[in-house]
Amino acid sequence: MEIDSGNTAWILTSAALVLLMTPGLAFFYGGMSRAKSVLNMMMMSFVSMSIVSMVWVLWGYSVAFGSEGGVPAFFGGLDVWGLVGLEATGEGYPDLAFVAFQATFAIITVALISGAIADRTKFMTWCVFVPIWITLVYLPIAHWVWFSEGWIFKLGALDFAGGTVVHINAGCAALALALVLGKRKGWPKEPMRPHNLPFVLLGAGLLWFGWFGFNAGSALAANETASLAFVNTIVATGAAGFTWIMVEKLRDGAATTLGIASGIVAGLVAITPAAATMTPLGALVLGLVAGAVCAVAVGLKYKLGYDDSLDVVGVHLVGGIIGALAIGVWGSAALGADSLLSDGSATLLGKQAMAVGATMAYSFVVTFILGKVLDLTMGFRVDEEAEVTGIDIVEHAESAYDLNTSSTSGLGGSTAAPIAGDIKKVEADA
Amino acid sequence: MEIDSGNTAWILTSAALVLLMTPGLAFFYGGMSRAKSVLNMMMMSFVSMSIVSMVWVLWGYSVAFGSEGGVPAFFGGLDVWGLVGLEATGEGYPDLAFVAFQATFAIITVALISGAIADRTKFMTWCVFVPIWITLVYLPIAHWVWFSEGWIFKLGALDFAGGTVVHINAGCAALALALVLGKRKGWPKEPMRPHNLPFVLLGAGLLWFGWFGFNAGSALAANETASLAFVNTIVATGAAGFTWIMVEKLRDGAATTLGIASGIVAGLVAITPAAATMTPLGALVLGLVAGAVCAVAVGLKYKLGYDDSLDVVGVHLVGGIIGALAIGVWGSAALGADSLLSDGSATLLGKQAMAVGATMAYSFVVTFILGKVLDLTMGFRVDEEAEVTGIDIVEHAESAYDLNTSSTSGLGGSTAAPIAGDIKKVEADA
Amino acid sequence: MEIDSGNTAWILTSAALVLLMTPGLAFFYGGMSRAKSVLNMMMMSFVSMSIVSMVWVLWGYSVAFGSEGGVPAFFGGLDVWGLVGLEATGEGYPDLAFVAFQATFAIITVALISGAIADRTKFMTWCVFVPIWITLVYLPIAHWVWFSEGWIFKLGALDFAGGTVVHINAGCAALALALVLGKRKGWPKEPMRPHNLPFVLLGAGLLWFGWFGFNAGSALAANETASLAFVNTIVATGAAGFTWIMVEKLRDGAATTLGIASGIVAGLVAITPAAATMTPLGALVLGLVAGAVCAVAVGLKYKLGYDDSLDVVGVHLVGGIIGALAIGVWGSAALGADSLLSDGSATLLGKQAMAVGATMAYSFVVTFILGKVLDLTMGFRVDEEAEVTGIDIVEHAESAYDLNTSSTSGLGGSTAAPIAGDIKKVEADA
Amino acid sequence: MKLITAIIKPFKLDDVKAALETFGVKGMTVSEASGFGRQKGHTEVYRGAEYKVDVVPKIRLEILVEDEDAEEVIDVVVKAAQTGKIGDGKVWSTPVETVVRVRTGETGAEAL
Amino acid sequence: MKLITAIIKPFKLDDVKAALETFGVKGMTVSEASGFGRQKGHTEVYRGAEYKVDVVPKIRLEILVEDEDAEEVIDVVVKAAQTGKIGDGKVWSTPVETVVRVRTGETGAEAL
Amino acid sequence: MKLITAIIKPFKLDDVKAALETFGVKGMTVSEASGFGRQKGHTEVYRGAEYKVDVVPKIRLEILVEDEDAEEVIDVVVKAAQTGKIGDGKVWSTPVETVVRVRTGETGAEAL
Ligand SMILES: Nc1ncnc2c1ncn2[C@@H]1O[C@H](COP(=O)(O)OP(=O)(O)O)[C@@H](O)[C@H]1O
Ligand SMILES: Nc1ncnc2c1ncn2[C@@H]1O[C@H](COP(=O)(O)OP(=O)(O)O)[C@@H](O)[C@H]1O
Ligand SMILES: Nc1ncnc2c1ncn2[C@@H]1O[C@H](COP(=O)(O)OP(=O)(O)O)[C@@H](O)[C@H]1O
Repeated sequence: MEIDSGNTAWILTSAALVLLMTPGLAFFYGGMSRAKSVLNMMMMSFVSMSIVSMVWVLWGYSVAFGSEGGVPAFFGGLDVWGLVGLEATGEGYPDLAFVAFQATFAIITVALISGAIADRTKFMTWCVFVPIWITLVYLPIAHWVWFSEGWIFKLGALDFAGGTVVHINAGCAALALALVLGKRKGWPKEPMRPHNLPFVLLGAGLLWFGWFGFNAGSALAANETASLAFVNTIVATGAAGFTWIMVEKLRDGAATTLGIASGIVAGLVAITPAAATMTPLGALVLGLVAGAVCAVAVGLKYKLGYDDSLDVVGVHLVGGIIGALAIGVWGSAALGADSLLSDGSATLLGKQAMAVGATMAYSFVVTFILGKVLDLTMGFRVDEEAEVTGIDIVEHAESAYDLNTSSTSGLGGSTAAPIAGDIKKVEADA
Repeated sequence: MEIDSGNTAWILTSAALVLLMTPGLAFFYGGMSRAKSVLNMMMMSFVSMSIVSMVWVLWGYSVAFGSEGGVPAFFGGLDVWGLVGLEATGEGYPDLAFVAFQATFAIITVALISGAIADRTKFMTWCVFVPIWITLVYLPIAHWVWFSEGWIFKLGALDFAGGTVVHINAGCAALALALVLGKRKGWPKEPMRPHNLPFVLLGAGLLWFGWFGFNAGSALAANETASLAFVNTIVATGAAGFTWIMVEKLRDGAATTLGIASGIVAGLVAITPAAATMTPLGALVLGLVAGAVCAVAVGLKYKLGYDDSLDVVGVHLVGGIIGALAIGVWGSAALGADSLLSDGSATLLGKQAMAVGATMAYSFVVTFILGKVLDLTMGFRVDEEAEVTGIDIVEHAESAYDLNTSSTSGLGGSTAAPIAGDIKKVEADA
Repeated sequence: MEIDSGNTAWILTSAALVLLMTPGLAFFYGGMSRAKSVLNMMMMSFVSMSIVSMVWVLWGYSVAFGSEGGVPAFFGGLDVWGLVGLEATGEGYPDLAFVAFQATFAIITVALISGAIADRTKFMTWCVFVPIWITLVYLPIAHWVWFSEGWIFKLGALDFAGGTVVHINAGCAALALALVLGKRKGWPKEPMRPHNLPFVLLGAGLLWFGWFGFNAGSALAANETASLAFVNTIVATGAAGFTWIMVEKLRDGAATTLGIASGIVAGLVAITPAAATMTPLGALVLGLVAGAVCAVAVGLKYKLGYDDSLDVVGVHLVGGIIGALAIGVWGSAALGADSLLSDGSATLLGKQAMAVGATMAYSFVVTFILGKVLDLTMGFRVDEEAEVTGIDIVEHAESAYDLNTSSTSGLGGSTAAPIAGDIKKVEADA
Repeated sequence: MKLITAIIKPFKLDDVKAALETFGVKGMTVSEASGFGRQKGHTEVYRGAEYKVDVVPKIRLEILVEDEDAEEVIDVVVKAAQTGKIGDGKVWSTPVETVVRVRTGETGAEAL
Repeated sequence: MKLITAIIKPFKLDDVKAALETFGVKGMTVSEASGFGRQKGHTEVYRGAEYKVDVVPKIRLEILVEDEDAEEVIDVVVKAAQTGKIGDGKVWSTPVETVVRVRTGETGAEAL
Repeated sequence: MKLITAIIKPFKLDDVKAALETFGVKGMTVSEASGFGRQKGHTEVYRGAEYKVDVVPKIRLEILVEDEDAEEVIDVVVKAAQTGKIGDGKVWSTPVETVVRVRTGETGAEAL
């Protein structure tokens, strides 16, 4: 097939959109952090962009999508490492467009995990975790689900834009790391409320915007499928935002901005696997369900006692499962989902459940072991004093804000001179 | 006509851009609010995204663009409710791409209104207002102007991208609600200055960015018309930002960031209807005029005594009228606008005035009645104590910022433990 | 060649992306400023958008790309001033799409300069500087490098997306203005730390996002070249962000958010000229080099004693030079760069050095003279009292934040009534 | 010399300031504070978890006055700040030994 | 009447507040402050330049008490705020001449 | 024991701090304040409406000193904070009855 400029334009646009999701996520998570740990939170997202972009070019794409040298059902080989010798797939768009698009998925997936371990993560350990996790967890799962020889692909489970690969995977990994690192000092007794809710909304807005690339871009063409995925990404998201705040209004007496932002993300997560296999009405229902269920699910951590700080489990894992299973329940047969309601058969639902289960098990186990190993070797968590003082100052030698307008006032400000060169980090003293 | 992937890519990209305008608007408005009511302001935008997306899929698209079952000159029927049975229009792009693109217009229009009623709106009443207003006011006007059988369309008035449907409409509705809700306590004596001007600039930047989708996307093709609209959306906007701050410099002695942000929006509003019917030079002049006139127009409210808090009237209504009439005065005949200056005839100008007048009258009257009914039944305004305390805490049980970096300090912070379950809203005490 | 809708869609999308870079820059720079001068910093970017958009339509495009009436090797004439009489170039996209795309480049280039003169620039003088600088410096250099008859174009130096025209040019002009305006009071003794690091990250994120338009859009088609440029814009950027923070970690003991944000921009700058003439592996290496070198280069100002406040020289000039020369060293012959390593010849490297040198010399000299003239006539710098008080209040009669949530508290707030009309600027008293 | 310190509700600052000016007080120093006392705070909700914010924002005024004005100034502040609802605040006075105006070095009543 | 002023480490506020409540103190006023003293600040790094931030965030408490309670209240605060590390802060008391409750105009012990 | 309280211009804080250190003062507590007085505020403009901001940002210093040092410390502060322009601020001293160092429980001069 010749290269189609329209499809290529759409894939490149989508890749840019998905790349923007990670800064968006940095604001979504950063805004929810406390003022003393916002930079650490945002850095985990930004450094994921840095590290994964290199991994992807060096060996990531090859292991996920390379067709030779690996074990076809489970992972690819190193035949196109460094993107050397990439050959045209003949899909109507340049291979490198697909490489770019997929790179942005890998980036956001690992960044999503960081929300579970807010306020307490050693930055250098995170920097080591990222490339290993991508290699051991993300690349194989992406291969299973999206590569034409991958076992889940062949099984026939449907995941249009990454519900299993991205969200269920990240959600399970997040749970694993939350358990490895343990609860924050003071959690859940001490209130840890969002320091900047407009930032949370900024993040939600950018995520929604970028997600059009994620979902509609996954059609890899500017066509009917992309348009359907686009409409579904509007309506499921809107619906989930709405039910989340309605649950809040009924339960807590007030509809919150954190609630609508969270509901928006829950809707986006849920529609991800289903974006092209549901009618808009089906997507609307999916959004309504996902918003309500996730609004309740984020309370689980208080019951079960794990400190998934910013609710990666409650939103991405739960939302991802809802979306994956919903395809099997009310997906549209006309769109290729022979679901319970449209086809009367539970076969697809079973396959969906199997894909979900396998992803969950693999992601959780491997991440937990990796996390433990890193914790025992490098240490994955800062010491208590750093946690109390604030991880930004201790790990990054910075504080997020200095809003004092008095020129050289020492309030929240610094008073000594800058010393270029000969610089050493000084430990802060609470 | 076969589906053109390039045009489809452009429409989908444009739809994503226009969707981003609403979060952009949330920041534009939110930054202008006071720190105690920023969340309420932003929520009104975000919940519009939630609600209108559902309305659009359920019946909105059908009533605005459905060709059967309605009264062709005034509104469509319910023939494609739920987007079921949508048929290809054969325009070279998938119908669902058009559905998505139009959905984002409906969302932003109702969100625009919220700027007039800052700091005092009951959130649940707003949630009820939105779907009714979309149904009674937006859908019919969109049908009049853009549907091929709509009476304004047939009249021959020109509105390329929504000057009447979106801006004049929102501006009039804003005035109506400002009158229904009344002045804020302390207005205009008490200063109510923007709490976060960088957010206002962020909003203006995102609006400009998204507006390329709004205007150039309205060509529904990636072609010469889209390119012209794009250039005009650069130059009119830039020019309006410039004259606004020059008016300020001359009148007040200082060019402000609020001024340039407002001027940018005024320019975007004015060029909206005219984006494809003016040469770039004509657009430049239009921007110069719109920036200067709107800079003066925002002062009207102090003279006339209505509390249009964030100047929806002065910017969107006035800017929209300028743009609509300018087409009739110096639109380009070569581009289809037989205007006074290029054609010597006032016919088009008359039609433009008629379209403007009809939209204003309809929007104002229906919105005013709807607002009054809601005010008398549910109440549209919070009580005075909530207004003084801050609507964020009272209506949303949240405060926007907690910038304190001391771990558990009670300053601007909270000190008690989170209580999961068994939760009730507690009224704040000033 | 007929107009290709896919390529047009990509150019328009890219133009929108590049336009967003300037607000992004406003946040990147604004976040680094102190709280008392953030608005002035952001205004310099926003007013550049206003002014350059008008200049571009009126005479800018004509002087840069007009084919008649000028001196072909050095600058174009006024044959298409006002974009009147623009003729189809037959390149497969509408001319106006190219006009729009190029307008956004001119805007960001001049805005980049402002980072060198933070906290002390008279706003009105900046407003005069912008159009003159664009005319005298930017338009000629753009013509040399990108117009088919321009002398650097004919020389055969390679600059894919604007390394010389935009970054080296802006970096040199920044150095010139930093020298003209002189050091800030208290620099370098007094600490002048970023007031809002999340804003810096927001800026970096938006810049990266927009830069896909800048680099991949410069292919002026949605094709293989664009896809290569896109992948390179991911990987070089990621790599540079990474090495910058690794330098910091080794040297200072902590990886900072300002570091990763700066590294991201350094990587983007370096890959700009080389985006289509390097393999992804070559781009990765370029990113690693650029990040590390720029991380060190930003310390130069302390040694040499010029107050390039936000490091335009260290990032854009140094990064731009690295990118331009790297093409000559390890560019890919298969992609048209007969570099030292791939071709064994230093010819291309010599041409690259000549292009860099000519741009530097011209930009520095003309900007310095222009700056001096403006300084002697209008004054380019505010007085010391304004600098101490804060330039936002003095130049713009605004302050960036009012985060106080108490209704009419006078703290950081204002207490008197708004006075419409009859308004004069009052000087602030420290 | 006395130092009158007052803790008041933020939205009463303007009224108190006006009343003091009318009385003839020429200056004062104001700062933000948080109060605990009989007045209850409010509740915030984050993802279904409820937080009790038990601090209430207050404004703290410091007014240096001559001994003979102290009582009256206290009175003026109390009257202007009163709403009659819980949380109106406290006013107290403490003895001051020296006051200096930095600009001139003047001391005592001259310094006010 | 005495005014007890205490400068403490921010993360000790909750403990101090709890201890005072247990003791029977019904109200207090809290504000943010910055301390200089023996305790060192921290260092921040911006683009390779190191800045020494020598101020340390502190919390400032003001507690009005009856004369006879002053000593004990000081004791309660000192005990609750103590970590034994440098920078724990200071507590001092000053004489107060009048206290008025704004809401009611009550004075003296009634006003607390 | 005396408590010296000083209201100064923010940009003078560094100078005052340095002068106090030279004199031998080992610690102090600083907070942000807003001043009203002879010094005028500035004007801000929003959409053509002008707002008079009549508060002026100030810094508030509290320095505990031994009785015999009080006068000199006042002097040091006044000298270091003086610009001679309106709004330089005030310095005053009040008697302190007890001072305790939280870390050790030491009182009196030992506590400083
Ligand atoms: N013992 C105290 N010492 C210092 N400040 C106090 C004391 N008691 C109350 N306050 C301050 O006075 C404010 C009002 O007190 P509160 O008990 O709420 O109401 P009221 O004074 O009307 O009885 C408190 O928020 C606090 O700032
Ligand atoms: N002379 C003083 N006057 C006022 N406040 C002081 C004085 N000395 C110390 N402080 C306050 O007490 C805090 C703790 O003092 P510091 O000397 O650091 O430790 P410590 O009290 O444990 O010896 C300081 O941060 C400052 O706020
Ligand atoms: N009576 C007062 N009580 C408390 N603080 C005062 C009083 N008068 C002035 N101040 C403080 O001193 C500052 C400077 O006073 P001002 O009258 O402006 O100038 P100056 O002291 O130079 O005459 C004020 O901003 C305010 O903070």
